[in-house]
Amino acid sequence: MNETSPHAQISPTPRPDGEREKLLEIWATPKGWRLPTAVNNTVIGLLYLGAAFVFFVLAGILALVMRTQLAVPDNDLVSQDLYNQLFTVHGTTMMFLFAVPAVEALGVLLLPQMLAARDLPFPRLSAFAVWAYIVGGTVFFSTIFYDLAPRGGWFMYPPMTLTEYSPGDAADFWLLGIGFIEISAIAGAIEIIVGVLRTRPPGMSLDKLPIFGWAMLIFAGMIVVAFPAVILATMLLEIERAFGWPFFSPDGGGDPLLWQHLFWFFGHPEVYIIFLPAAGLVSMIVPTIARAPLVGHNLIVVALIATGFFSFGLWVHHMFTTGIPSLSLAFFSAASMAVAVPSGIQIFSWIATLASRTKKLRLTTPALFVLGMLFIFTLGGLTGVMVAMVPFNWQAHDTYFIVAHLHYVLIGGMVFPLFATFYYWAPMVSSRLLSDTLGKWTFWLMFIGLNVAFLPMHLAGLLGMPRRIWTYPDTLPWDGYNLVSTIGAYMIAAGVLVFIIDLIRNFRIGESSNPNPWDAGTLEFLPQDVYSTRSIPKVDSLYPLWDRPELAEEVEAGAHYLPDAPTGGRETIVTSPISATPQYVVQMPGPGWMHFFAAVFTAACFLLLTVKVVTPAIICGVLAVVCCLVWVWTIDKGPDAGPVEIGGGLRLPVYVTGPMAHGWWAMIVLMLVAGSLYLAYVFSYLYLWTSSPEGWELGAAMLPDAGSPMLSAGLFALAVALYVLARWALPEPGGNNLVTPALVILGACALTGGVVNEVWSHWQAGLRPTDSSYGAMVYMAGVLTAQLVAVIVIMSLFVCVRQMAGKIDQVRCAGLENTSLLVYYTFAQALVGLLIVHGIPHVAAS
Amino acid sequence: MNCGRARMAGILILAALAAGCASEQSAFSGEGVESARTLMLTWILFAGGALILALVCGLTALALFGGSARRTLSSERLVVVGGIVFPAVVLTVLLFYGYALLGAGAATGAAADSPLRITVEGNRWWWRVTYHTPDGDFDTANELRIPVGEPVALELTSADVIHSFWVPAYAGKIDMIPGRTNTLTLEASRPGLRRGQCAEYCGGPHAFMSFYVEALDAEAFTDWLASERGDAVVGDHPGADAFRRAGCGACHAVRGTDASGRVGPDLTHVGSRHSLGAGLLANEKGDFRAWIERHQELKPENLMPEMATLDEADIDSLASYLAALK
Amino acid sequence: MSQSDANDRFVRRTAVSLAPILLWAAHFGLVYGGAHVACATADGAIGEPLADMAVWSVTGLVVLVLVGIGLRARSLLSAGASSGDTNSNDFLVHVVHALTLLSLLGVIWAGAAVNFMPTCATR
Amino acid sequence: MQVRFRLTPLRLLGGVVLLFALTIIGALLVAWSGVYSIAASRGHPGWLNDFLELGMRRSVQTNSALSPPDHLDLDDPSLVQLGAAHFRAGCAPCHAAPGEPINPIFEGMLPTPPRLEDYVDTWEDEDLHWIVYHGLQYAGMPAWSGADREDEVWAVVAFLRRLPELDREGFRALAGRTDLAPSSPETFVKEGRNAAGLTACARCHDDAERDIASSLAPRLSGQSAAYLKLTLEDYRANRRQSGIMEPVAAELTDDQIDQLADYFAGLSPRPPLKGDASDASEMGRDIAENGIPDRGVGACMSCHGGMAEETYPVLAGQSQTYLQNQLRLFRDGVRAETPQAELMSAVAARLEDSEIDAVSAYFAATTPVVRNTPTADTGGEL
Repeated sequence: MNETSPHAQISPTPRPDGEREKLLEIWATPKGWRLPTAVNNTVIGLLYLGAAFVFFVLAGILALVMRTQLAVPDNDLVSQDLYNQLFTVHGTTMMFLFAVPAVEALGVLLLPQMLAARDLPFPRLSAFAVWAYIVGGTVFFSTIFYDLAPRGGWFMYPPMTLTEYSPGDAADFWLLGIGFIEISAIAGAIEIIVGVLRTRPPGMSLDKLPIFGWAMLIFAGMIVVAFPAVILATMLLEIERAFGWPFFSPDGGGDPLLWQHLFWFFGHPEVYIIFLPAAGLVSMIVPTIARAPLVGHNLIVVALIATGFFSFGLWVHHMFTTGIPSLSLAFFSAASMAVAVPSGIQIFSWIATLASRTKKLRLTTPALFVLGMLFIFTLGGLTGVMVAMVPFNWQAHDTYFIVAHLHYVLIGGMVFPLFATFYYWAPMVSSRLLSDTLGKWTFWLMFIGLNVAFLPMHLAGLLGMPRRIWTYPDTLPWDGYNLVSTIGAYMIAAGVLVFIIDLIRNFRIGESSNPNPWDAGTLEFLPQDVYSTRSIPKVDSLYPLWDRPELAEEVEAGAHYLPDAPTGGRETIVTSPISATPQYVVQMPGPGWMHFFAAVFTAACFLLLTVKVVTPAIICGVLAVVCCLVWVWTIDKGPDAGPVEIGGGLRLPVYVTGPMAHGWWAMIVLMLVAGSLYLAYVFSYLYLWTSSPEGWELGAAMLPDAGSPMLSAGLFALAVALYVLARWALPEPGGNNLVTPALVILGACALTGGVVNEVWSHWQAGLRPTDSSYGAMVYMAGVLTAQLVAVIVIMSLFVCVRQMAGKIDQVRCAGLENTSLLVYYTFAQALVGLLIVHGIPHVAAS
Repeated sequence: MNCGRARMAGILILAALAAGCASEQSAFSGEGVESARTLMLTWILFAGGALILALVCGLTALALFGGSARRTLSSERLVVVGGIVFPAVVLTVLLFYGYALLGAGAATGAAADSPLRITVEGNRWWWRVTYHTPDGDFDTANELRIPVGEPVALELTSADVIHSFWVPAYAGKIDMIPGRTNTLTLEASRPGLRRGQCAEYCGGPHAFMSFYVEALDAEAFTDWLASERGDAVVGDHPGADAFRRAGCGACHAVRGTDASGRVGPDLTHVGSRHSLGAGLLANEKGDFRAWIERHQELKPENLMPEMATLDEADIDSLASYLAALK
Repeated sequence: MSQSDANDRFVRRTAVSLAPILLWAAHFGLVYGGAHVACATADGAIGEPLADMAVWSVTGLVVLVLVGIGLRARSLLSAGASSGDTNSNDFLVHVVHALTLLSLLGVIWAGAAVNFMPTCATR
Repeated sequence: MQVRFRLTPLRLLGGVVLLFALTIIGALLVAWSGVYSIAASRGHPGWLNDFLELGMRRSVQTNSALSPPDHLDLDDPSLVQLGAAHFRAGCAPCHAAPGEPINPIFEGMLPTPPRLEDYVDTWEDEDLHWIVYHGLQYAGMPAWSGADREDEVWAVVAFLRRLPELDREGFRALAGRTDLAPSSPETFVKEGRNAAGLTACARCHDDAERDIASSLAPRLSGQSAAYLKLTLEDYRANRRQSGIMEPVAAELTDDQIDQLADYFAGLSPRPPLKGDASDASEMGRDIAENGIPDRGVGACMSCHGGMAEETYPVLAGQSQTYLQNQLRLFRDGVRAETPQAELMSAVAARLEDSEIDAVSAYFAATTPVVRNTPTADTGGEL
């Protein structure tokens, strides 16, 4: 035991016998047919990553089919209709089923290890998200085999995707399938935000947070803002398809461009959502290659934050050719330039770090992939600046130039770092390293293949070859370029194949005998087992393993925080969000079936709705809710143990409520999601107003009297008061009363009444959602509030039952507290809604 | 078509690669006022981009393999200079150049006061072209003819889904969106025949939605305009009867006959066009035959119904009639 | 220890740290939204000079505020902070400075566009 | 030594599985041995009858879900009339017409086709529709012979609803408009008589004397012989679907088809059933004359005005109901098998309900032009 550091020993060693065995038992992974019940982040993360990789391979095969079709002119290997399905499914799968899930999976897999937390704060939530994604994704992808796949492109522009031009269920598969996968991405994002901010090891203040933690934090924050926009868009389009509310068709005052605005408000940040975590990974690997700290660490953090924000100012750069006034285009051109700067910061930081190395350079496979990424991403970034130039964009847009650009950016920015990750972090989950020889084969095949495949596309595009054409005549000079591209595509495929062979030969799930083969400096290379690290270290630098070489040994000996399981169950330390001061010990749920069934039923509900089998869909929906309720019934354990000792003389409570609680934080993030969704709605409302003001002028005459919105507002306010009172009226621990349930039920009724009154008053006034985009927007406000109210009603009933079961009281009140938070939010949203719906038409009419 | 355009071949290696056979549908040909402006920008971007890529590669190589020289790169100064100062300067210059180009484009757009207005309406999957002349409007399809050296205001719209109008040789693309009218000012610098294609995926046979733009000398253009405005010029062709009996007039118009349908392309002078089926086939009698007999096979999902009711003789006389509609 | 101290005054310190880039976002939203509304609703040319002026003044104002935040970052971040976590504070000050610089670029680039082209003209 | 048996869940499950297996084996043994006689003459034991009846009823009720479309009124006389005509030809042989006995041959079936007067009231509309359209297994009840023509079946349902209140004369009046002259004893002796009178066109269509009996049937007068011939051939060859016309056409020879076509082509077109063109909406006229260019609908008159191919029918003067129905069939892809129908369904697919209504009303109110000079007086002699 090394005693040089003042706080080397936090817990006394040697540890009592049987402590490690107890930890192993508590955190044991379910085996065999119980595997779906597993919630450990390593298991779930690996499953998540594996599923994403399978989708990558599948979508890649579709790409090969397309490349083969395009290899020669006038080819008819695949039919026009199949080709249209192929590129739709290829794009959708790569974006929604591979890229986002893969980076989210890396977050689930790597973050807790980097933070030396035992697990993510909501293990079952991530397990739910993963299963929902696997079931939903598989069904969506399989549509390609049944000729049921959507044909609208991954961007699904209306009017082409309205029922008039896309009859049948294919487009609905996209809308419901993808809307549902987005929801699972959001669940993951909530998990990651709370995980990064609240489950860092003691002492890891924000300035010591590894770059990947930053990247994931910003990634998740971007999901919270961006995904709701596309969720709203898919809702609107599905409602228009199913019920004919005219949001997008110009006949009823809708605007096809509204879809593009919403879609790209999500779609452009999406690229950075994919890129940031990958860049974070590179920033973790580069210092290890150089055996030197990252040069300009703080600037990289700033670069990540700035990218996160600037990327929201780019969406119109996918719409430069839609005829928007030049000045507006110029703003987006400016933001597109601005986002190039942070990328530059990162690239030069990596170069500087490589230059500052102290030891001999070893070009291992991860290093090669990182260097390959540096080249490819720089090239893709430069063509990105080119397409940000509006006049150039007018030529390049929707041509193979863009196909080349986006594949450089996404493959360079995401796939290469991902492969570097596979090789670099393999020892964390595999008992063997992957082969460096095969790895180099993989790299060179992919690197050369990528350039062979995509470099010629730049020229083909400017020579006039548009995207998404299934064949081309031999009179145009595109054949040579396309043949070369196809050869390149097969080289990439060969590279991936070599990697798969490497996986089969060498990948063995299990603990590695050498946890830190690269001599890396961060916590995920501490010795690991199912419980993560044996004890949770106190951190006081960015590269603790470099600065204190004895740390691994200490941690493994249990000399740091939480070497045991004081509450007897799964737990980890919650720390404060900035300076990482330990706050409490959170008890976490273990394996269970309910999140799995909930995921399966949720997926089934969405997919059955897609094929319009309504009754079974509703049954599945109800079952999904029931499973969720059963699942959360046992989670809020209350203060069943007093404050516990975690080492270093620290005694922490095991239960808190209010702003310190991690559940409270998750609820706040969920409200941010709801807020983003509503903001997207407000934008849509104002946008359609400016695009077809006639509807609004007519609408003013059909508004109900002012008394009606006042009544609704009053009911909402009453609900807030009732929920506040309900919190007040809670019994002392062990007690039981009927006042709280009564107040809560009344509150839920008041909310329901408020929504019903608002919708009914418009109906009474003669307004119909199918009349015009105005009517559709008015009712949409009701829909958005009603869905929140529905959730509140379910949560309220749940709270009542728990209260009557004696599981909610003055101290143990997280359930009611979270419901109340949602009530307050709903009140605010509903008020804004009333103000807009009843105010704007008057402005429009005057 | 027209492979001898080696004008740019000398400019850059890249150009040689791209323009070795400057196609009829290439952004490298720059034969319009706007496309020439953009082509200049393109070369600047390519050159600048290549330089920066070389710089980054060079620095990386230095960082990896440069002995002690690499030490100069190892400080945060490199990050600040390379990552902030350098892009700030370069991008400011580039951005303002882009603004200037945008401003110039907006100025031409506003100034275009041509007596000739042309409406192009995207249809699944062909182009309805309407000339608005002082002597009245007339329709044609899948083809534009414009006078050289004169700005022509195009009004672009769509009848169904979103399409995009793109003739790279003359100008960048602009979308055709239902419910909106976008304008594009086109000015060709010299005579020539150039191909254009729908650039926004519009479902089904999106790949087969092309068209031709022919820039004509002023005189040739006036002549063409006069003849194109006129009625069909085949007299008592036997195919005319087949055309009537098969009900073609329900969808197609042939001015000067009682066929006045507006569903499909106007066929008044179809025989004189450069292509058939929106850039799909050449325009010989055999192509007409092929189209009538096999159009669903040649251009799957196109909206013309299968004409299986026609017999061999009808098809033959129809084809020769249509080819004769000059 | 109050709840907000326990949470490291998270909301306040985050808000200050992100203020520069939030200002960029606000500026961006204002100029884009303003230009859109001006062009979608203005009947005649009256809207255009007004919109130009608005873009100019908003840009000027935001630049001033940004410079102010950049200069006073440390005091804004430490005001009322009881935490002795100086490492975090130094770090956050660094973040504010760098973000201010980037946001300034973004704001000036966007604002400058008005000089080069008419407000509502398309190509 | 006493062995006490304890019932555990596992043993219970095992027992159930065993019982199940034994039942199946037993059933197989009975079938294989052939001891059970399936003679129709034996009839079913009462309990089996009840069991089969229950199964049949529940099966029909569970599977039937199609309620009459909004545009149909089951009390519509045209619907009843058409149903009656088909009933006489297609159903009465087994089920007997009102006031007539069931033919003893069919009475010997097991189950015996029920008399329907009392029986129909025990079923809902959608059940009757389901039975007539899908038929019943092991009961001799055939499925509808016009694939996908679920629309036609509503006519039979409409008639069945009227059936209980009909007597012999009432039914004959409804179904037997063509009172065929009684055959001479001589012909009767040699050739017998087709009791069903299956091929009597005039039960539904118009002839020289009378107009159509049901507005769901087309007027044949004024169509070209080429069109009529093509149509009958299409029905006969099962290229065009109809549970009513296919059985009729199946009995025709080439010669008969030619003669029929010439006969109807020779009849002078009749004036509109109601109103004239000025009553029809502007929308209908516009669609007929100009189409709906924005949505890819050509002008109807280009093909159906009497100037185009002879194989294209003339629409003027047809009943609105008939035209609406056919346009819906085209639009929904039910009628798309022949080249002509394929052409038409591509166009009709782009029509909305209101447009179908308007353009049908327009043609129904338009006086037909004489497309061909009526051929010499072959009419009336078959």
